[in-house]
Amino acid sequence: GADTTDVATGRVFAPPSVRTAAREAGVDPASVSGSGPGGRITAADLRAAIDARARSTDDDGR
Amino acid sequence: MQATIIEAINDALHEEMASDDRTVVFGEDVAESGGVFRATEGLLEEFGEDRVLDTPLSEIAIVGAAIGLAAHGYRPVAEIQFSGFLPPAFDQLVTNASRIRWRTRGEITAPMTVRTPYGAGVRALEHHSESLEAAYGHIPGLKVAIPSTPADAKGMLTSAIRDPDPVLFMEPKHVYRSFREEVPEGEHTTPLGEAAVRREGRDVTVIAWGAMMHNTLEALAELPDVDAEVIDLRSISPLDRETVVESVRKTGRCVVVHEAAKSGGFAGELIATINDEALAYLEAPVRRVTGFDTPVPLLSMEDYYIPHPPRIEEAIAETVEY
Amino acid sequence: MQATIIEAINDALHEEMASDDRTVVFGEDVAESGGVFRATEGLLEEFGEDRVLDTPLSEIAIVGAAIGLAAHGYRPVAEIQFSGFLPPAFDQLVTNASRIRWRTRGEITAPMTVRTPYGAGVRALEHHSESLEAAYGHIPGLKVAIPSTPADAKGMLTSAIRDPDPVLFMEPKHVYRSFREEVPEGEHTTPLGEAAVRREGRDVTVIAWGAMMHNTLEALAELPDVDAEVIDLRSISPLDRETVVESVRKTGRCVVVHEAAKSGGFAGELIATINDEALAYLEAPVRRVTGFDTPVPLLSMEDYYIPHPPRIEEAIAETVEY
Amino acid sequence: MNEQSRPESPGSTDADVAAVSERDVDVATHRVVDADGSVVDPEAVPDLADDRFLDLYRWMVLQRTFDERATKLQRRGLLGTYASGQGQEASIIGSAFALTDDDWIFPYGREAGALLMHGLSMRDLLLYWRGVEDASRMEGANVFGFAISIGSHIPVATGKAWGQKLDGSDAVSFVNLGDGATSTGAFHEGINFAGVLGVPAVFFTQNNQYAISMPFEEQTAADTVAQKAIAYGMDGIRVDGNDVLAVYNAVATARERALAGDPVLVEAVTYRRAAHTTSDDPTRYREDEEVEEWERRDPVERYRSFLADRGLLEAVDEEAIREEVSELFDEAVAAADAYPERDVAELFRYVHAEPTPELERQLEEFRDLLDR
Amino acid sequence: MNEQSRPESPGSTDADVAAVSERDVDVATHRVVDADGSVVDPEAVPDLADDRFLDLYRWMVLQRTFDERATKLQRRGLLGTYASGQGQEASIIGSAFALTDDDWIFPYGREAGALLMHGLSMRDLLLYWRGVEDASRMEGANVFGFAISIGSHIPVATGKAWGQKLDGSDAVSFVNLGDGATSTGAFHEGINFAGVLGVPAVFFTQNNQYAISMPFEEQTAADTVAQKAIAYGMDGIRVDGNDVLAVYNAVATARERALAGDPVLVEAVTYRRAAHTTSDDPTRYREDEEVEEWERRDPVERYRSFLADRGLLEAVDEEAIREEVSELFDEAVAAADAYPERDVAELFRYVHAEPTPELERQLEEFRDLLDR
Ligand SMILES: Cc1ncc(C[n+]2csc(CCOP(=O)(O)OP(=O)(O)O)c2C)c(N)n1
Ligand SMILES: Cc1ncc(C[n+]2csc(CCOP(=O)(O)OP(=O)(O)O)c2C)c(N)n1
Ligand SMILES: [Mg+2]
Ligand SMILES: [Mg+2]
Ligand SMILES: [Mg+2]
Repeated sequence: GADTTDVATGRVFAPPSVRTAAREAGVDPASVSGSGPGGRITAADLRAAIDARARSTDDDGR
Repeated sequence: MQATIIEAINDALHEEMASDDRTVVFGEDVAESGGVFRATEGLLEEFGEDRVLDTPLSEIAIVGAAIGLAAHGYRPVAEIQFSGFLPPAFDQLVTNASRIRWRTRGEITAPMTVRTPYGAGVRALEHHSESLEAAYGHIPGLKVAIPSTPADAKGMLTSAIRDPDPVLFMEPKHVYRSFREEVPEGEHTTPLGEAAVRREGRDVTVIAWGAMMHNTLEALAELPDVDAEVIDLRSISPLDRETVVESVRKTGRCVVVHEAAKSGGFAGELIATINDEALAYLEAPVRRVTGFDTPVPLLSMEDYYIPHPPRIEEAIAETVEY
Repeated sequence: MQATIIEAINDALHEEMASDDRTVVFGEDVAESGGVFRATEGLLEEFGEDRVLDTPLSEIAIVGAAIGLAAHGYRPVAEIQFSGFLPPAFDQLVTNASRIRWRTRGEITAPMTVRTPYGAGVRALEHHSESLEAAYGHIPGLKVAIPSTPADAKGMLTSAIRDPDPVLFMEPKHVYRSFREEVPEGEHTTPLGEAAVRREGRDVTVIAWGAMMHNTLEALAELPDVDAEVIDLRSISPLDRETVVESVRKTGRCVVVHEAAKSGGFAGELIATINDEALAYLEAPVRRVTGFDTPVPLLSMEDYYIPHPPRIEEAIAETVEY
Repeated sequence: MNEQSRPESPGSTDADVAAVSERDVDVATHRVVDADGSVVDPEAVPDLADDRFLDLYRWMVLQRTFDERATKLQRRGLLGTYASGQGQEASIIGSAFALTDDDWIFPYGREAGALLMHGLSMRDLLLYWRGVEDASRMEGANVFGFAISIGSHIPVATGKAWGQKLDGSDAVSFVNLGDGATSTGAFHEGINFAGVLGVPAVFFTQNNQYAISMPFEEQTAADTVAQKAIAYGMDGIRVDGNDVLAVYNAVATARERALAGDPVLVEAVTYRRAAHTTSDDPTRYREDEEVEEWERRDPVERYRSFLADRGLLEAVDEEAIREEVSELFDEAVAAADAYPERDVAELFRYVHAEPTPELERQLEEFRDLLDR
Repeated sequence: MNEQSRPESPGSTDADVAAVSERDVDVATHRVVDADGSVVDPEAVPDLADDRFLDLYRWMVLQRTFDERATKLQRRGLLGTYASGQGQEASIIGSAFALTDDDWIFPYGREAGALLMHGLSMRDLLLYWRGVEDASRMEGANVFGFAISIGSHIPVATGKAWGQKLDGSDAVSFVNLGDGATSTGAFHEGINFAGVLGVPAVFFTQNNQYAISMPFEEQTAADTVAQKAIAYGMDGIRVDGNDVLAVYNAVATARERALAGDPVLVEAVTYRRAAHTTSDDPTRYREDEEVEEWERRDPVERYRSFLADRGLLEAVDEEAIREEVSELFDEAVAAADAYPERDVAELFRYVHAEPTPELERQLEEFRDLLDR
């Protein structure tokens, strides 16, 4: 499987649905670290990133 | 009534011959002997030799004459004994049948049906097992329909015969007799160009047609935890993009199963369609489970070639887990 | 030397005829008159009538005899005058040429080349403008090659003639004479099965072949800000998946351009390949710019049909901006 | 079996094994008017009124004039590739004159006069050669589309004739084809099937001696096209294709037999004097002498001699006919010029009876782009 | 042109237009031994040594025995679909006996004895009918693959013969085909081209009266296959296909002419006594009486009469031949049973000379799955 090979340098590796969700959430997928096979960003990774951002904006807001 | 696919086809032919006397059935061995698969059994006796004819061994002439006869106002239903013997008539499909309406701006049309058993699994000789629906489906103006159930076989064949344009009707011979199912008596039509959702589900969309529908269902039986949506494509052309797209938007995952070789196979068009209109919903690559990029082997290796349930099962499982 | 595509083809034929006396050229009007497009000009004079032959108007026999002659150890290079007249010989490709090696376990092979001009744009009559590479590319065992430049035309045709297996060599007749380019003198081969990256870029991958390469480059000339990577596919079968995948993994965006009808066209296989191995890199749906799902029209509407640069331009721009 | 029982090789025999071959077959060529213009067989002159004899002439001149004008129009870039019937006027006109408007004509390209005779408008014929799809409606005439893919129409015509037979109609399918077409698989399968079915079809081969550059002698090892009928258990009629009355007789006869259930293969021996099409250069593959030789056998001239013999020549004003045709041609060009440009939607229509959603989408997207 | 000048319809003529037809052709059927077993023409008896006459008999019995055994094997589920040559032994064996091992044989299915005679092993023949690809190597014999797609091999054989001609070799391409195959476009194009090229090809039609259920009379309106040669300017030889010596003569003659540059179409008139294949039920489409009628014309019996006449019958021990063949058959079955199962990799080999990365990937993935 190609998905197990290395991510091309500088490219984000995420299924279209995750990309879409990131776009909708205003998250730059490049800032999310992937935990899936080959470094793929999973839906969970994105959710975590969104949560983290929410937490940090909360922090900032406080 | 309960009927197999082949019985349903025979029933549809009887019904249409009776309901429209412009319907003419011909092909190699269809009259006197009732067809090598018995699809046309009893027609000669019932409708006579003007309307049920054995032809010379001439695929070009069978398809070509069907075009002319249709253009003249009849409703020819030609049989090509095995789809492996349709390639000699490829030119008649490309050059004449598919474009006669277009070329003449609707003045001359070809409301004809070419029936042909296709696919592997019946331990036949070379060239008896091919699936070239992707090549035929690429010809603008030619409809390509493939039933997978007895009821659809009857309904879709009836619609094909009544269709104002040429329809290539590919019959999954491997499952001609493998099961019986309730088939409506009397007139029964099923619209062409519409896929059927055989089973609703949320985890993954599985698309198949013809005999592969059954291998797919077998595979799913081994995956009780997977809530699959199963689409019986039924129509290669025109393609029911809407049903496919809607389903994949819902499930985000998809597996396409076909018997034909992978490269250039019809899964490509389906994946392109998903790419066009459901890409953003995809949670995993669409998996293809197909025949290999080899000729269909003779019977000793035939089972290797056909996408068997374990291959399908693995692809579904991996797609769901992706 | 500077040469057009047609001159390069003629040169390749001269070279191969001279270097291997098993090479035999035949087809309709190829000898006495030098071919309707002049591809075979001068061959009869130089190599004599045993090796350069006009045939009857018999596409089945041309392709069929090429198979037998190749099986006997010759290197037939058959011409089908226009690819619209290849369908009568479809069966010979499917049933014999493509599988003779496989069937006989390598005992009998068919190192033959079928050359045929394809595609629209030359104001020709009906059936003279079709592009059916997707159908031919779906036949396991048959190589399908399409050059887009003079140097490739020479190199790939030479490789096709030398190839141990059958090659369908489709020539983009629309650009036969539209430009000259440096072509290596003497022996020159270009491996089959390899795409060429015509231009490197990071924004988007544009894949095309044949005459559409040129429409693509025209379109890109209007988009100076787009850093496009341009792939000349060159080989429909075998498909160079690696080059395609590598590029799309880099750019994340892709446009496929072909002249053939959209549904069932070869873009489907490319998109499926991208789906298989580069889906997770996609930033936008892959766009197809193709012929429409209609017959290729007669000359008065021909220009509508062919993907013209503005259509390609729009698709590239939208893909980059997606 | 043991090695020894294998045959000594090769087998040989002294037996006199009889074979059948074309040498056993005498293929006569039907002729009414000799190459020098004299009537060969007065009995064979068709029983037509004088007017009709003159009409035949008018149509031949029309065919010739149309071909000349169309070729010129093409040279001026006002027509696409054009295929002329020059030299074949007797074949084209003589055959068409034996048909009725109810018959179906399957043309393959050079039969301008035949189609105009049976109801097609000159404008539409020009539009066809301008690549306007609408022309293929063949409005007003029982004409199938031009069979540009050589031979491909033959089995279709068999099917059409089958329909005519099933209907019990008294019309035939009249199939034009060239000598090149006789080598196609479609020819073989279509005609064999017609023979089996016994349908009212006439397969009319204009053997104009060439298929582009391929001379008939190399198209097949058979001496004639007509003898190929034997392969189908059919009648084959060979006729001098430059003798319009002979062609008329041959086709009238064939038509009657076809209606009686015996399809016929007719070979009209003629010559293509013009280039294959306007894109062809025949000097690459044939000698001027040959062309000149056939010029001397000109079908129009020959028929003039017949008319003269018959005392009908005074009634002919060739210049007037040419002028009349030219005027019609001018009008047709004007009408063709005035033909409104087709909207892009036309490209997407008629693929199927009902447009598919996909086709509608393709049209809509394309229109959007064009509108920009 | 004005309405008036259009033709009165339909054209009619009193002229007597001559036609050529099969009625003009006398197609003789070559015969050496009459249906009742007596020699028709002593001159025509091939000049073979007594041993050779006996060998011919052995091969006929082999063909018959092989067909019987193979059919039984199929019934027991130990063979795929099988196509028997029962009734056609004289055609199959008589023709093969006139060939050399250097000739190339294009079989279409029923020619077991011919292939075995020219070097194929019985094991491989059985393996073929078991659907094992390796058998199609046709090891030890100049045999092309079986032409399962009817007629498709004919143009290929023309190409092969073309190669033989270019080589200047003294071998021919010997093409087996059935009466059904004569209706295919491939037959027409392949044979016409062979005629034009003048290649050393013999087109040997076993007219066994049926194409599955289609009787020859409805396959074509032509009375014979041999007369179709006229369409190609070729010699056509018609021979009693149940007369092994006549077939031998015919093929030996045809072979010589073919080598001299004149390909020949041979028609052997015979009968398929068995079902079309083991999946066919011929009682659906033909009468027992007809089959019985042809049983009375049994080729093996007829040849026995000849041998008896010739005083050679004592030298024949039919039981012994049958037993010998049966033993060979048993051994072949055992060898076929012992043939190792093909690894899945075989499916992916030989698609091209070199495997493509895609094929390697497909094999690898599949192997992974199978290994699980
Ligand atoms: C199937 C097919 N093959 C090749 C061609 C290209 N082509 C166009 S016309 C022609 C020659 C036709 O010769 P013939 O049938 O004798 O008709 P003619 O042009 O002489 O009237 C050829 C080879 C074609 N149109 N169709
Ligand atoms: C092109 C093609 N069409 C149809 C078939 C199905 N089929 C197999 S054998 C056969 C009849 C062949 O008849 P014939 O050529 O007379 O040979 P026979 O079987 O009588 O020996 C048919 C129709 C086929 N194999 N190939
Ligand atoms: Mg011609
Ligand atoms: Mg037969
Ligand atoms: Mg007859």
